[in-house]
Amino acid sequence: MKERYEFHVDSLRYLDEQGYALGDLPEVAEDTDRLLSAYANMVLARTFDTKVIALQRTGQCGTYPSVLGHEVIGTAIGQSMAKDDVLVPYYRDQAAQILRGVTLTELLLYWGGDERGSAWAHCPQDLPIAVPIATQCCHAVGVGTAFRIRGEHRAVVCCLGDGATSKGDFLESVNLAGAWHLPVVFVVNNNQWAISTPRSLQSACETIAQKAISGGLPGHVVDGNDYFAVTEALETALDRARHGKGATVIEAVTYRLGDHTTADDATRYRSAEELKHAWERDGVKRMQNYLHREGFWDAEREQALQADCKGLVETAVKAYLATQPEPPTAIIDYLFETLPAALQAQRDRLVAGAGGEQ
Amino acid sequence: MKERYEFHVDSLRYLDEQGYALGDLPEVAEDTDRLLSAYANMVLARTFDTKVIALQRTGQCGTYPSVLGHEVIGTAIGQSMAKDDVLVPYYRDQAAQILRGVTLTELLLYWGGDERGSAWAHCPQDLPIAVPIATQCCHAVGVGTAFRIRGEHRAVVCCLGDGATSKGDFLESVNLAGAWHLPVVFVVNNNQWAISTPRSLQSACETIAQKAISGGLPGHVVDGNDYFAVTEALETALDRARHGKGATVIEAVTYRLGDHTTADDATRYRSAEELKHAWERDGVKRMQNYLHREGFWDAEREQALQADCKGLVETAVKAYLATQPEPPTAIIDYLFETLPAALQAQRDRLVAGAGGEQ
Amino acid sequence: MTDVTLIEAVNMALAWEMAHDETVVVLGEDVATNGGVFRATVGLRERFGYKRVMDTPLAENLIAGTAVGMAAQGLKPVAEFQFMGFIYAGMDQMICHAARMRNRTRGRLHCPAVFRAPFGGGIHAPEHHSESTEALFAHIPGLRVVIPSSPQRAYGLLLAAIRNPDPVVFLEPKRIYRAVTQAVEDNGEALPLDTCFTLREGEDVTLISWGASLVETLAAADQLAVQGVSAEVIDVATISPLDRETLLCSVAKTGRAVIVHEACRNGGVGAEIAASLAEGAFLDLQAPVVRVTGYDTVMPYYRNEQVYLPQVADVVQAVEQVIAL
Amino acid sequence: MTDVTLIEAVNMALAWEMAHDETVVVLGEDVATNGGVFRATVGLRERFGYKRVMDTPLAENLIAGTAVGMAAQGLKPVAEFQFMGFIYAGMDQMICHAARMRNRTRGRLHCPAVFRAPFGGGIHAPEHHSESTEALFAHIPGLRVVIPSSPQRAYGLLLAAIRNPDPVVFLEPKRIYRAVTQAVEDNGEALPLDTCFTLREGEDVTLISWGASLVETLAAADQLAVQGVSAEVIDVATISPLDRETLLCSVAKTGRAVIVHEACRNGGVGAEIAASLAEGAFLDLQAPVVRVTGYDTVMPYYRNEQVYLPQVADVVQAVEQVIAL
Ligand SMILES: Cc1ncc(C[n+]2csc(CCOP(=O)(O)OP(=O)(O)O)c2C)c(N)n1
Ligand SMILES: Cc1ncc(C[n+]2csc(CCOP(=O)(O)OP(=O)(O)O)c2C)c(N)n1
Ligand SMILES: [Mg+2]
Ligand SMILES: [Mg+2]
Repeated sequence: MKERYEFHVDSLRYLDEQGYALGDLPEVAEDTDRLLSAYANMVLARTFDTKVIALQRTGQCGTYPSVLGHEVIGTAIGQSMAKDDVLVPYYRDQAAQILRGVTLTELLLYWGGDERGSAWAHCPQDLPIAVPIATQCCHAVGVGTAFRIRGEHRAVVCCLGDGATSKGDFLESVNLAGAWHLPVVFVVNNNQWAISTPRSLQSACETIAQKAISGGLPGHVVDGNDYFAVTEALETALDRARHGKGATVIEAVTYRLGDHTTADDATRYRSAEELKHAWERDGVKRMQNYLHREGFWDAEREQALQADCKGLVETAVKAYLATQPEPPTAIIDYLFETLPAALQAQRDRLVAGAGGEQ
Repeated sequence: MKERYEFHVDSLRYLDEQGYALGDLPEVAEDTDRLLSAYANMVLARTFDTKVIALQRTGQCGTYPSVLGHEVIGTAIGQSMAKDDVLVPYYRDQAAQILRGVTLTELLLYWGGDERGSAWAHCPQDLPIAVPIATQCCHAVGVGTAFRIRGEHRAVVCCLGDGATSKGDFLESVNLAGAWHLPVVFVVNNNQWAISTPRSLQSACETIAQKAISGGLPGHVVDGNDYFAVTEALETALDRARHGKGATVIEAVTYRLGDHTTADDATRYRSAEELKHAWERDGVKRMQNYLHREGFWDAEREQALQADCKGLVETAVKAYLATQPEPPTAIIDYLFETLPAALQAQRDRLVAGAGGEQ
Repeated sequence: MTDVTLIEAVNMALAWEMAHDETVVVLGEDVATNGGVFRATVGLRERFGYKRVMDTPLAENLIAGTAVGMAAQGLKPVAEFQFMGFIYAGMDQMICHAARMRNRTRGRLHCPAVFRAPFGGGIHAPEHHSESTEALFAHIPGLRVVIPSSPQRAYGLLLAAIRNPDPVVFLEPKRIYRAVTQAVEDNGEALPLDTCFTLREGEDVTLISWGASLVETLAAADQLAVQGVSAEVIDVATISPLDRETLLCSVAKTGRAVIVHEACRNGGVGAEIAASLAEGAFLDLQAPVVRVTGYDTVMPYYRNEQVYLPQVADVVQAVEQVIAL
Repeated sequence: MTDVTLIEAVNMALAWEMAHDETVVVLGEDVATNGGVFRATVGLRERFGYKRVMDTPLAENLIAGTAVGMAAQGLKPVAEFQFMGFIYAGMDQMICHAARMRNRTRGRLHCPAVFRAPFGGGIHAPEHHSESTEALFAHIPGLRVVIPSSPQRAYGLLLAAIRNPDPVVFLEPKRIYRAVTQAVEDNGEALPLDTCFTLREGEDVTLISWGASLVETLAAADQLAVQGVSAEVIDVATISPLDRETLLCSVAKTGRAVIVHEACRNGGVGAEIAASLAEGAFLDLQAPVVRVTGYDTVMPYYRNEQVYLPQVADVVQAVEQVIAL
């Protein structure tokens, strides 16, 4: 027994709110292509977002959670991960998923109420979006365990929100990741709100990153609107993970600029002022400012990018709207690898076109 | 965002392994009566324990978890709590429960497979023993919330094992206790084992107390075989709780000197050496040594106490063995306040003496 | 007397009981400031204060367990789960503690908690928001499971649920949260939890259902009436403990029964009812008891949810089938 | 060919499959060093190493969820829950993820996990160690629920469960873990998961049961034989998806059925079977299908557990009753 045990959480920031460097930037700053494609992805995600919300408002898509304010985090995740790493996303990871290879049409199908929206062709090992909050954390440690068992140098990135960190699933998983020294990076998208519940009511902890301490893991706080900070923290954590040095918790601090979902009305519970203030820290604009100032960007390029993104989104929307629903039998055909005899009669009814079972 | 966030866990020890004071003792050391009744309770709990195990071995009691090695913690809890505080025990809190007013006969009934063993007459608000690990933590914060709502200056003591700290229930409750500033003291009985799972496999955290940090609570490590340390930590935490200053996590470090339960054989998974070493730190003996040395105790008193305890246990065992099982209808009569019509036919069958429902 | 929707009736009942019994408290995710994602608790926080209307951190197991602890202290917590799809983490506490507290302590402590959750499909919700797993709760001894199917019954049954000294799982069919309005007198009068409600009398067949499926069931009864078939329609309402008496009496009269529910067929509450009728009304039954239910599959995403949900035509067809025998 | 107990057969099946398929891994509380509190996994860790036999921290939700994650990576995890009374925290993961992974991803990922748990009463265990809630799992589409009732079936069914590409809840009746020994050939031969097993042929009545209750059911059949009643005895074994065919065929022959299970009656698996028979064999049945079950109450502590458990005499009496009709 020591007299005193000490713990800490450190934090990372490279850019100020206007996109000025606060000091030396990390290595990634040298990679202009990467920076440019990062920015392009942020804009694509945002363009997509606006469109889906419009589709929802006109009855062409279901309830949808906006990515607004989370583009930087997702983009940094998507870029930092290796192809054979595994992403364990939650429902606000559109920006990461696009980079993983999930198509915009697949995302639309998913939120449009079609299971084929999770049959991702390009990142077949990534876990599907987890709707029950925090449950995916357990999957992430399971995937990490599989890597450990097979001696593979792969990492898992597990995403969740600030609200999710109150749920046992996260804390149990953090503990296992520590105990079993698993190659997992937990990225907490701390956007200050869980629907209407503010961060302050969610927990009395000063930082969310400090929850890592409960499992003996390192925890870091980063500015989630600072591309360099998120990227640097991720690269370090992923490197640790892939080299058998264990798991990390990264708290990426940002703000949910939109409603919780299209079914929500955030004006009921938060002030316009707070929102306005948050917009001033917007990471996409900040990235643009940085690129501008460094001479990598200008109005013309911006216009071209916006047009490109609109085009990509339009194409995806068209494909989505043109997709016929699955046949009725699909509701039963994917339940088991082979249809049990007990379900044959029900399937016959579906073929015959009846609704409900009888 | 600060540059660095710092946290700590402090620790408390007053006695060395032989029961010599390491420095100034806390106030409670002046209260000789309290010290003597503490020691008496430890011996009573241990005497009871030996007897129940003997009963189990001869088929007169069911599976039973030994209190051996946990007498100091339980005794300090029982003494520090006010009558109108609420104890939320787990299954290894016999020493605390005796002081709360649970009779030895009730304890025997409980482990002897009779529900009346939880119908405690003398501490009617204490929660029953929780068998599903860690689930009681949620009850503790619920009780604490009731106190807060009603503005009562009462505290809750919630007990659990080291294994239990891996379970979401504990961590979720710690978080709520922090967020809602609840009058709860979590006492983790860290006896190094969860059945066959050693503390080292349970978590990579250096201390269990640091799990408090995840909920923004203070955490303390105390030597669980040091009556003064446990008492002092508890008194402080209870005082905080009762004065609206919030919750605390206390990790009391001890060792499970017996098998996990009478159904377990610990020689399968731990060494005789480790056990021998643990016996050297036994808190009951340590307390005796201290009292001896201070002149409050001698062989004669020890003999008298042992005889007293045996007598109390014998009386309780007699009462237990003489207790007839409840009538068959009891299995159904306490399910609801009033028997629903749907169960009347089943009750009639029970009255008629049939087994099973038909 | 105001015309209200089912969800407004839920709100009215909560408000009435909180005003008349200060031990009633409400907790859950987003129930306070936001008034609940479905607005069931809107206005309560303003009226009864933050101490009695509590936004919890995001943890269903904690919500259920905290309610158990509060209840042990004599409070009457009404805990909201945002959707039935998220209630499973809370089941451990409901099964192991809420349902057992009275029995375990031989009456020393008990658990007068209500666990509310919206359930069922048909509103184009994302996955996990549309299931109907009431059977899981109905099988747990010590729990009452109550499902209203109209504003009036939502009001009266919720009052009864809160007043009941034992735990009640109160499942709200969200498809009909706002489907109709009905005059509900805000007079604090509870309805009984130990009886089915006969919504329509008939001679030829007994249609048994609960929750949102009563919409299709009643529509089928209308259609059958046109065809000259007189259907009795029973809203089971409290699916556990089950009022078998009313069901058996009806079947003794009609000789035929069709059960309609949205949940999966295999092991649904319909199975218990069918088994009870087949056993208890063996000599009365002129045809097998038929179940019209959801399929034995995961509730499909919303594009195909109508494929899954029992339709009016399915009910009519089932009745035609049993009548033909 | 060795004579082994049911629990030894479980161990044999695990060892066989781990030896022949390196993707099979075992995890749970105390399964490695200690070999499991019932010794189901004894020796596995020594033989297959700590990477494939994992002692987990104490968290059932985590155990279930970790298994889902491993399974998504192509492993075949066999997760142990120490007692069924502690499985509830794991149900969220089983219901929301294990059962849905294949359907949700349209076959992209799946969940070839086995969730093992000992269940049932009769061994004088403390509270929470004696329940039978198999019906909760049987109602979940996407899960197979399998219950062996002899060493041979434990061996063959567990092999089948592990090899099955979809999640299986494998419930072991601990009352008969060591009740009998039986010759089991350790040849890696699995038994089918889609069929009931007819343990005894008969003409007058079909007795349907599973797990430990088959002890009383078979004893009742013996006793009935002496009385001149010929009972067919069927071990359902896979309670979901249910092999209704075998049951209906038997009842077509005997015209009478009695279902015996230890679980509570209300909403137990017996309800689904009774409902299916009453519907599918309506014209064959000469008497109502009767259920002999546990009471609708919390499993009593052990002093009164025999009061709760169905006895041989109860089964005999039920048969006499249906035969009399
Ligand atoms: C287990 C569970 N409970 C409740 C919900 C309903 N719900 C959906 S999102 C949400 C808030 C999540 O907040 P946070 O984790 O901070 O993520 P964010 O939406 O802010 O990105 C809730 C309560 C759910 N999906 N799952
Ligand atoms: C939820 C749950 N899982 C498993 C068990 C079986 N079990 C009983 S005691 C125990 C170990 C508990 O260890 P710990 O929390 O350290 O307490 P200790 O027994 O060492 O005092 C386990 C796994 C249980 N009772 N509840
Ligand atoms: Mg959030
Ligand atoms: Mg321990």
